Amino acid sequence: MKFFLKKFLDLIPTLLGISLICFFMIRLIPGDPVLNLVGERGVDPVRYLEMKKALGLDLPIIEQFWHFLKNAFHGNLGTSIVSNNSVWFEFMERFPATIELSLVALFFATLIGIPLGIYAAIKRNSFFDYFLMSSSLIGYSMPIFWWGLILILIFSVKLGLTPVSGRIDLTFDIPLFSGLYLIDTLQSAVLKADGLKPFWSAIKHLILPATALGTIPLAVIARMTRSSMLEVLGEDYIRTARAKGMSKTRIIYIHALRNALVPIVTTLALLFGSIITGAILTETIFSWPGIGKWIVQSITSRDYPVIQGGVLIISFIIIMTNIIVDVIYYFLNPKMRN
Amino acid sequence: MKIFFSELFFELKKNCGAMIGIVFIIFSLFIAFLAPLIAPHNPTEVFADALRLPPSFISGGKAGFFFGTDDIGRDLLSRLIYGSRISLSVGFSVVVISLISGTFLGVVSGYYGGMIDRLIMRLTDLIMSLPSILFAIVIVAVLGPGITNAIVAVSVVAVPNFIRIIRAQVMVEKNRQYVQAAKLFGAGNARIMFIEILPNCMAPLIVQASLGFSDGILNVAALGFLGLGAQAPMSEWGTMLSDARSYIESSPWMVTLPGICILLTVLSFNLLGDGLRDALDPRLKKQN
Amino acid sequence: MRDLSKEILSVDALHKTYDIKKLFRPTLKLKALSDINFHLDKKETLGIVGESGCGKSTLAKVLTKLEPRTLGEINLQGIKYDEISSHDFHSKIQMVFQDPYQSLNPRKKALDIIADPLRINTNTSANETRDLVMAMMKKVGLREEFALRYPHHFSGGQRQRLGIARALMLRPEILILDEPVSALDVSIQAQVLNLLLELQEEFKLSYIFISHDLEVVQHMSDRILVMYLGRVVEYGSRDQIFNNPLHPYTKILLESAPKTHREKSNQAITVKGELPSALNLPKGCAFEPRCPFAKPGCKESIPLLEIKQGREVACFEAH
Amino acid sequence: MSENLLDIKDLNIFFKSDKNPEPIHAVRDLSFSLKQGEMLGVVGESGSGKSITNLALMGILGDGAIVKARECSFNGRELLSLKEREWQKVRGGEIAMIFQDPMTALNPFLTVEFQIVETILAHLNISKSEAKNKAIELLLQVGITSPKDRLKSYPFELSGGMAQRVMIAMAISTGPKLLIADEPTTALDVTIQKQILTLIKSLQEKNNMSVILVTHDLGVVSEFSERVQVMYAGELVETGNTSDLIKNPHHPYTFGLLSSRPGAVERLAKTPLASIAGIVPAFHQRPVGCQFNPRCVHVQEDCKKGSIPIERGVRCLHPMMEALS
Repeated sequence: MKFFLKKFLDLIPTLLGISLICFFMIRLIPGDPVLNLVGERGVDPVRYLEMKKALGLDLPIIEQFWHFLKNAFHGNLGTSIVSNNSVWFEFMERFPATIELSLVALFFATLIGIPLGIYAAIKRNSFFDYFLMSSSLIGYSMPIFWWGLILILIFSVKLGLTPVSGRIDLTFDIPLFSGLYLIDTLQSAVLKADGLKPFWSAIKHLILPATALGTIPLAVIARMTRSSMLEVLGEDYIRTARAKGMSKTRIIYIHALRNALVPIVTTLALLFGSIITGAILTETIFSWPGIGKWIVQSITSRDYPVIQGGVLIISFIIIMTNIIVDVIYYFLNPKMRN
Repeated sequence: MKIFFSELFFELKKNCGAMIGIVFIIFSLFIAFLAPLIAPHNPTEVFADALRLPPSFISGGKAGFFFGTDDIGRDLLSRLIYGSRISLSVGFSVVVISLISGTFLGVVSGYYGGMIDRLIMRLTDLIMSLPSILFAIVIVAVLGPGITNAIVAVSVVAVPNFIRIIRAQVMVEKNRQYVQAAKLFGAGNARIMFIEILPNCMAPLIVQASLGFSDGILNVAALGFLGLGAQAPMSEWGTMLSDARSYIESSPWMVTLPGICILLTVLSFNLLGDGLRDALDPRLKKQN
Repeated sequence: MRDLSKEILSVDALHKTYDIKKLFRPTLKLKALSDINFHLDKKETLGIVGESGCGKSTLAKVLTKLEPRTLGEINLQGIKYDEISSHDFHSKIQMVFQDPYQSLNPRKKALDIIADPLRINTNTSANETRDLVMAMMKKVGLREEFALRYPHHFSGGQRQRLGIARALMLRPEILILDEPVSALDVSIQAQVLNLLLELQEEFKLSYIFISHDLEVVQHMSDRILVMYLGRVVEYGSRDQIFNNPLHPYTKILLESAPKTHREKSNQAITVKGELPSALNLPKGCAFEPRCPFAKPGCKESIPLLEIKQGREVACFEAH
Repeated sequence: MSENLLDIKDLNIFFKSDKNPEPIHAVRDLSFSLKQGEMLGVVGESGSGKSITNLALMGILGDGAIVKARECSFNGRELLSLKEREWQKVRGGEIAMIFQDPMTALNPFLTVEFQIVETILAHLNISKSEAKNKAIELLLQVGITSPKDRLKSYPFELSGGMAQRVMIAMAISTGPKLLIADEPTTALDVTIQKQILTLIKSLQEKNNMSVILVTHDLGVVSEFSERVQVMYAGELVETGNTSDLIKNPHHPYTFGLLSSRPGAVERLAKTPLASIAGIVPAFHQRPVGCQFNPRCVHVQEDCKKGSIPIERGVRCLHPMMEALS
């Protein structure tokens, strides 16, 4: 319990810091913030004062920050200049797309990476080990914005197997429940005449971006699993298990694997940050309508409220993920519970 | 120190991957330094009659343009050669900035502990909750896009890695008896931190520096690709990729080549970093 | 018995408490040292024995000012610890550490390891420093050509010699030896012990010799302090402690130590159970829960050191 | 079939290494035997090969090791020709082992119960609940109070002495014929050391179990085992009845080892100790002839060539005759 309290207390300065950065971001932009917000089209003086007041810019700076915090806490992150929608609404509209992409990428990276890493550790210094370690180093070094383009070049342009962009063929009209197309298409398959066709379409659209996004996590997970496993296999208690007459498989799966996976959980938290980075790039390449593409577009269109709100929300999500991972770590490691 | 590096090199020589990495790094340094002599053309020179030519070894290519030309008729090979200058100096700047500040903060944080440590750790938490691209977006939003701002953003994001690694090592080292012995003959805190302890943190620092180099190159290229980093007509590889995107179907070489350059450069630093880790990590040594 | 003119170090009512701070809980007090009193004469060796957790390493740290003390007074040649300048302090009291693999900076050459105390504290010229280092290396039995080597080229015994040389460079009068041979192989231990005896003669050193190895302490010490859980349980001359121990813990300690030559005693006494937590000490005598001779009264209050048969003992039942 | 439980003849252990083309010769021509119910003390400093020998007897040396022997029979079976599956039955079942550092020898992520019960289930044909009851019984037997609570503990919640008791309980849980104790008390305090050694001794007598007690401390051996063998730099240098050997060591190394201990002979305090000059040679710098010859005060020319045979329990051409006094 104390562990969680301490974690929670550590959270406060971080959140405050992020809010400060986002708060000052708009105010540090050279020029008048109101003019920055309305763009360069010019504005009549009455409207200017109205806006200034609406934005709270006439108040002292501390009070402005307080209002900003209060609003942010209530999910009120301002409105987009481009679409006039609330930032929160725009975010929620796009968030499922990013989550679907990231989860699928991470899921496959974990599902493939961990067994590969274990196998390489067991077969240390074998051909397979060398092969896996070299290819994972290449994967780790891969500029994914280029990798995505190469995947498009091969699978879409040359082979014509997959679509170039989007989440699903526009011919399908899918009722949205969760916003995750893989789930929504399955659900609609029961009701609609199209059957599983929309589902396959969603998968076809997803497969390339997920591959591009999953490559680096896959490489990292495979390497981490291998080295963590090797470290554990060198521990004294593995020698004890052998001396007790345990079989090789039992030693690997019961005595070593669990202990080796604990540090990997921590890596997954760090990976989440790089997945967000990756998602921003991947979504740009594949025109995936998620928050990454949304934020990059907002830079081009100088849509400051969107940048501010987007950065705030994404950092918040990353911080929350770290907390969740800490909690998982806490439950995996008996030492922490003591 | 001299012995340290000669032994390190002895260990590295046994590692095939690391040697490949070193050879390629030396090769790219060579190219970067001699770019004006090697490059067949000026990287910004426009050949109006040679738009999007394929490489000379493919049908349709011209002899003067070995890797072909881009959408406004600039020689791709020359642009790639000059691009290595940018990438290597970007990597170098990122490592220098983040290494110096990260090492200092990490040593102080690990050695003193207490409030200073907590303050610095919260700062790293803060930076780590902002992925590099997001941080760059904030900076670009304020200062506008450009290679310098991109380097600043990427360096700041790289600092926590150095802080954490150095801090962890310092916390181990400061409890060793040689530090107590130093205190006993009257060595001051600054001397203990930077003369006694820091040289013993070299191993993880060197590894992280090598990996930081590749991260720096990759991240700045990514920013260039998003239009947040280097701006045209700079021949930065990420920016070149971004320009080439629309021609992926008709002129795939424009996409392929800059990416391969990024991949190879990043890979060679990662190979080196990996080799260094194997050579320096005592735990791995024990298993051998 | 105390001859103040011979005394070089005296420790009065020394306490060391660590505060263990926890969020939303009262701060816990870990009593590492409670009410320690002893003195050290010139050219004498005081042995300090006890098992892990008895506070002997904390005592070494407090005596060398590596850790501040909580209460009590320490006098070095009649001057209070707080009133000695740090320069004077470092040149009067030095320490040899337990682990020869940790106590030498792996990135420094032997020459620099030994020379640094001089370089920091004196204005000795570079040439003179070098000569002094060489002379000291010779004295501790290291060949001159080793001066430019790094610690990992040395064996455990040689490293410990290096550590001794470093400690002696400022010509201290007191040397605190914290388990100086326990990390060494048996055949090497005797070499280092002999060296320490020679050096004590030559430099007129006073030793505080901390060890868990009773045979070694018996061989090296003039007087002995036995510690248990942060308190002194028995304090007397070597012969008093070894030939006629009065405190049950001392008896058991002597009994438990494996010896090659011993008359097999039939009435072997052993302790029950294990060390209690230092955070949760018993109300009475700290040894009571494990003591085979404990009486109900031992639970009630802490026995104080009293002079019995010529030495100090902290036990109600010892006479 | 011999009456000995364990018969080792000319055991040699080599290690392949990256640095040297020649494999390292870690243990040389080691022969010894052990009767059922007997305790054998093995004494040696670091690098003497004593721990490597134990791991070889358990068949758990790493991949780089080559083990050769003329005979290595345990309970009538040749150990070196066992297949992995047969080894697994022997390990933990017939030969059990406890290690130097009990805190790292137990898996930190598994409870005491899990670790003991899995050992029992792997070797004995009983149900899980029976195994649990047996575990409780065993913990009581090794002197752990409130064994039911302890079963739920994780290793880091135990003190060093307690963890070693758990290791012992685990080791004897399958009724092994031989227990190898590799420096079982080096990491522990003297009073706890006494408790643990007494426990091992009583279990040996009660279960008629053979024990190999490895230590660097001749004192430990002299109090607990009838027979002792001294190892130096990969070779057995002297073996015999413990009290005879301690009173009357014939090998100069044993003599040096004994007389360098302050308490070994009556002598005045603060007088110089007899000491052995030099250090144990590193694996790749082993001398020709007697391994001890570079450090020996009685060395003669013939000590520096050929291999020295063991005669009447001593591997020395010029054994010492005078008693230690």
